[in-house]
Amino acid sequence: MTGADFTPNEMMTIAASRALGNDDVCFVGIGAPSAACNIARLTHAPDITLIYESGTIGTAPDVLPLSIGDGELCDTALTTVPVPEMFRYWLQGGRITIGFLGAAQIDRFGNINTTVVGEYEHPRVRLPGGGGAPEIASSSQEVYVTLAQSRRAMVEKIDFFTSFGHGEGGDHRQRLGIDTRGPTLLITDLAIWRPDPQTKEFTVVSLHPGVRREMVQETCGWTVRFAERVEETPPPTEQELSILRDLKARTEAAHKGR
Amino acid sequence: MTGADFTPNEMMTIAASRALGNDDVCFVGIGAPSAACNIARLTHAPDITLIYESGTIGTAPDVLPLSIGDGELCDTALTTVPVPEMFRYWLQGGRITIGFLGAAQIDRFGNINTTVVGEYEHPRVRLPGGGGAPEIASSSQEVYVTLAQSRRAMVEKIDFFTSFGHGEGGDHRQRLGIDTRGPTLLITDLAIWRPDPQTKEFTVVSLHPGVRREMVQETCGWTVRFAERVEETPPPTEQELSILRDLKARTEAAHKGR
Amino acid sequence: MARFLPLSQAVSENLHDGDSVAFEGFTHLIPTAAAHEAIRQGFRDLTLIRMTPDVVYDQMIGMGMARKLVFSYAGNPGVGLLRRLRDAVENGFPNALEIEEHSHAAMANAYEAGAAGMPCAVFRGYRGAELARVNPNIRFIECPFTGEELAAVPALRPDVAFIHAQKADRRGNVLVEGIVGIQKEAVLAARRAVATVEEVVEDFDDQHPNLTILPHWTITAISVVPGGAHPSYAHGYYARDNAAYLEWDKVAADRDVFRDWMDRNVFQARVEDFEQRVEKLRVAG
Amino acid sequence: MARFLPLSQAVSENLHDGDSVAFEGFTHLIPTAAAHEAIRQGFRDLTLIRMTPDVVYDQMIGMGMARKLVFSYAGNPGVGLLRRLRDAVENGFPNALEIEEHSHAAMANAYEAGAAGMPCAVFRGYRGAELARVNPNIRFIECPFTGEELAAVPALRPDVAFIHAQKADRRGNVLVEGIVGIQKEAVLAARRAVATVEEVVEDFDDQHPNLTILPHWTITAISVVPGGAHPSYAHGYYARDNAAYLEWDKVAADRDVFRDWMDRNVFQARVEDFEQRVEKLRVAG
Repeated sequence: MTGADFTPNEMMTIAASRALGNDDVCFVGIGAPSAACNIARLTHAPDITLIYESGTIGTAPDVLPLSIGDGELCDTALTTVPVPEMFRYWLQGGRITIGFLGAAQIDRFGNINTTVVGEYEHPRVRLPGGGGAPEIASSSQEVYVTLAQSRRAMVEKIDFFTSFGHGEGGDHRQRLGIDTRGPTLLITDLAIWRPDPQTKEFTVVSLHPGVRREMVQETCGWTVRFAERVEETPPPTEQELSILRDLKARTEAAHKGR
Repeated sequence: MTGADFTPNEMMTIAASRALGNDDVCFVGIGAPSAACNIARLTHAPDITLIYESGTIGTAPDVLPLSIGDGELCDTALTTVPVPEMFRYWLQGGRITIGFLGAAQIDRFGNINTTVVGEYEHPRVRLPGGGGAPEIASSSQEVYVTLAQSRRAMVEKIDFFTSFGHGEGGDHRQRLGIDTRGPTLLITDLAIWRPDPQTKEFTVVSLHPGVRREMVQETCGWTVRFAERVEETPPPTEQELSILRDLKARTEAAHKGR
Repeated sequence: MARFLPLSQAVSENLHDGDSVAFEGFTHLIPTAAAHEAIRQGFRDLTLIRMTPDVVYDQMIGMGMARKLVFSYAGNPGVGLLRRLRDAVENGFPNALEIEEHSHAAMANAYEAGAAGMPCAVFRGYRGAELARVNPNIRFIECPFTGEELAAVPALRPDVAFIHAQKADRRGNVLVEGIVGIQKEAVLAARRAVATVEEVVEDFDDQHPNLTILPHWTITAISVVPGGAHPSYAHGYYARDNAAYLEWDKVAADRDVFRDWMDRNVFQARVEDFEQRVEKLRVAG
Repeated sequence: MARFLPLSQAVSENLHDGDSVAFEGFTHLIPTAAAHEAIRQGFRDLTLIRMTPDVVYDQMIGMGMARKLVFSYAGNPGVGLLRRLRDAVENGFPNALEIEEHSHAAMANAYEAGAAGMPCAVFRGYRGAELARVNPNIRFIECPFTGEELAAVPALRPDVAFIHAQKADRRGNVLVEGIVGIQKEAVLAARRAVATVEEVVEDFDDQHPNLTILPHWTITAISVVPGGAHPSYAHGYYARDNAAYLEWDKVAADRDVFRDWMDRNVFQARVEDFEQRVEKLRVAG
């Protein structure tokens, strides 16, 4: 590390937040995506529309929700709609510019598993399942994914296709009749990845400050491709860091307090 | 006529209102059905649930609405829902006990035409069309119809099957897979009719006070069947008449006033 | 992203000859001002879509603006028939009118499907109904679990939808209250959407959390037109002018009376006149 | 027609061994008190249906009450996995659990279809998703207009649905506000419906006209249980007890700790305890 006073996780959240714009309509997954989306809203994209699958449209929580249905989300939303409407009019209707997902397992083509480790019928670990993700992945105009790197998470072959990314790569989405762009960005705690325009394999386009290529490879279960020209991710600014840390502190206090 | 001081139209409305009960959930067509349903509510069935296709559930208008979407309906409703929900959850969902329809043309099996007089492609008279009626007729648990008798309205053969009643009679509904009871009651300005249990042909079961059988036949385009035992409809009570007339007077004043 | 525009500009930028267009409103909140502006601008060859085409569509059809009508109930509600529409269908005057006719359930489901990005709507309908014989856009499919025959109609996706609503906030979010009808679905189903509103408020922060609010990014243009739904009404603002609906029956009965009425009340009128038309109908508040 | 009953009676009259049952609530308004009453009454062989089975289903599964689970996200939201559910699926403890797994979009559409009296729901979903391989209740049909392949799932029609709501009025109409989730659909899809409520008010006349109100004739029984959604929350009444969800992760991690917790907090507890549990979480108002 360069000795900069931020954690890889903070860099991940901030890098992810930078990818979002004021005009985006984001379908927000819980956890890392939620933090990134709210940092974007609290920094450079105050008008971003954040949507959670509980039905809250245009929400602006003061603390991060623990669940996708915390009261804070409804209290600050423009309006809150029934869940069938959320999935029909807002997600399936094609109005989501960015679906923002986490992942338990991901492969090099952005396919995601949050269902089981092991066989479906006799799983070693039964994970929560897809929730909104299968249709977020196919109905959002594009998909961003964020997760901390590890060989357990970034695998050669996922155990279950919960959410379809680029399948086997290339034009696999189009061949299945899926007309959305799929995963276009992967933000980890070490790097920023984009799919190769042809093969759709995720390729490192930017390394976070202090990260070496070997570190990316050591924590990834497939042979990592690097772009011809790999950038260095600008480090978090003072402002980004302090806003993120304030948000995390407020959130932790709120979730502990009875 | 016996000289009783009520009009055939008043008798029709009041006879129709008596067929409704406190526990009924009525999908109310505009015009004669609307008057009958509201008289029921204002007399013996104060807790009846009236639903209009504009989305108003449990409405209690002080004056009859001119349209199915007058403000009075929403102002007095338990709640007002979007129109797709009205047709999906409330009508198609099977929650309507009685669909109450009027008719431009009706045949002896309760099939209704409100679409065209003449051929569909080159109509002599282009009527408004079905609106909610095709699915009110098939999704309500049963259907009541009310109209003033005339040879133009009660015809041997309707020009267009806007809403399916008993088709060609007998088990025609079941043969089409329609599992609701269909038209079970026809109230005209002269008589009360019920379908024959076997043939499903509408049969006069009660004549309004002062009405003779010939009067029913003269104003009906098919050969009228009378039940073995034909009752006389009890005349309107003082209370029924005064409530109906008050409602009509309030309504007329409200619709004229600017 | 909603832009606040004068109505004439909102209409001219978003409606074009040959468009399919829905001026929606289920008795309540009918966008009359926008329809009259469209009439003044003289569009042709429109496909008019609406569950309940009433006076404004009778007017457009009478003016020869429509090529086709997609509808489920073409009456002057509670009054009778639409006489300009009848003249077009029965006599081809002023021009022949193609019609695609549905039931309310089908149209409501078709708008819902449009809003939901579906190619078609599936519902239990048209059983025994003859419209299925004359309208090739009514088809039947089988439930893959029970084998039940279900009706299907294509989703409605108008080029542009016009609605009238109570309020916009300063960012361009739009609130619809009362009989909300099919307006939300029409806006979400359409490629472009124009809302006329009674007024603009700062924000909707003090409103109940579950109201019908269309986010600003679902609306193309907003015009502030108080009274813009007359002779229909705006819940909380003014009452329905039932007398005007009764009067329309006489106006539309005669081709010349109709043209004269249109001259005086539409062509020689201005957007601002709507405010005055509802003055006596204002709700005490 | 809704009857006001003590919770024990509302549960015993409406839930039976072998039933399919939905205790619905999307994070908000989870009917915990009703679920705990069902646990005390010891029903067996249930098919548990819910989009987001969380703590209460973890408890029921851990107590061996469930034969089958129909779901789309089986997690402790924001915290992690459901450990009693894992124990059942991975180890068959205390009994094997059949699972029918969907996506949220599918479950939401399936409830909507149930409320709408449809045999199935049709939507654009499961494209490329492997659940379609392992769940025979996911099928595909063709749009009869475009030929597009669309997903279909059977409508959900539980024998009985339990929900928690803010208010009933004296006639038994029930008001749900805030994150309304899937509760209205669950009630309308079910053969019987039981609502626990925070309080009873005279009527809803002073409420906004477009709120989520379930008419009394859609509800079988109502029980007044203040705090009955704890540790989830009731918009306008009390906040979510996030600490309790974090704590559950530890409780459920161990079979004995779990049984002990259930003894103390469910079997030896009373319906009335819920009111006290939310005391410190009350919303200032």
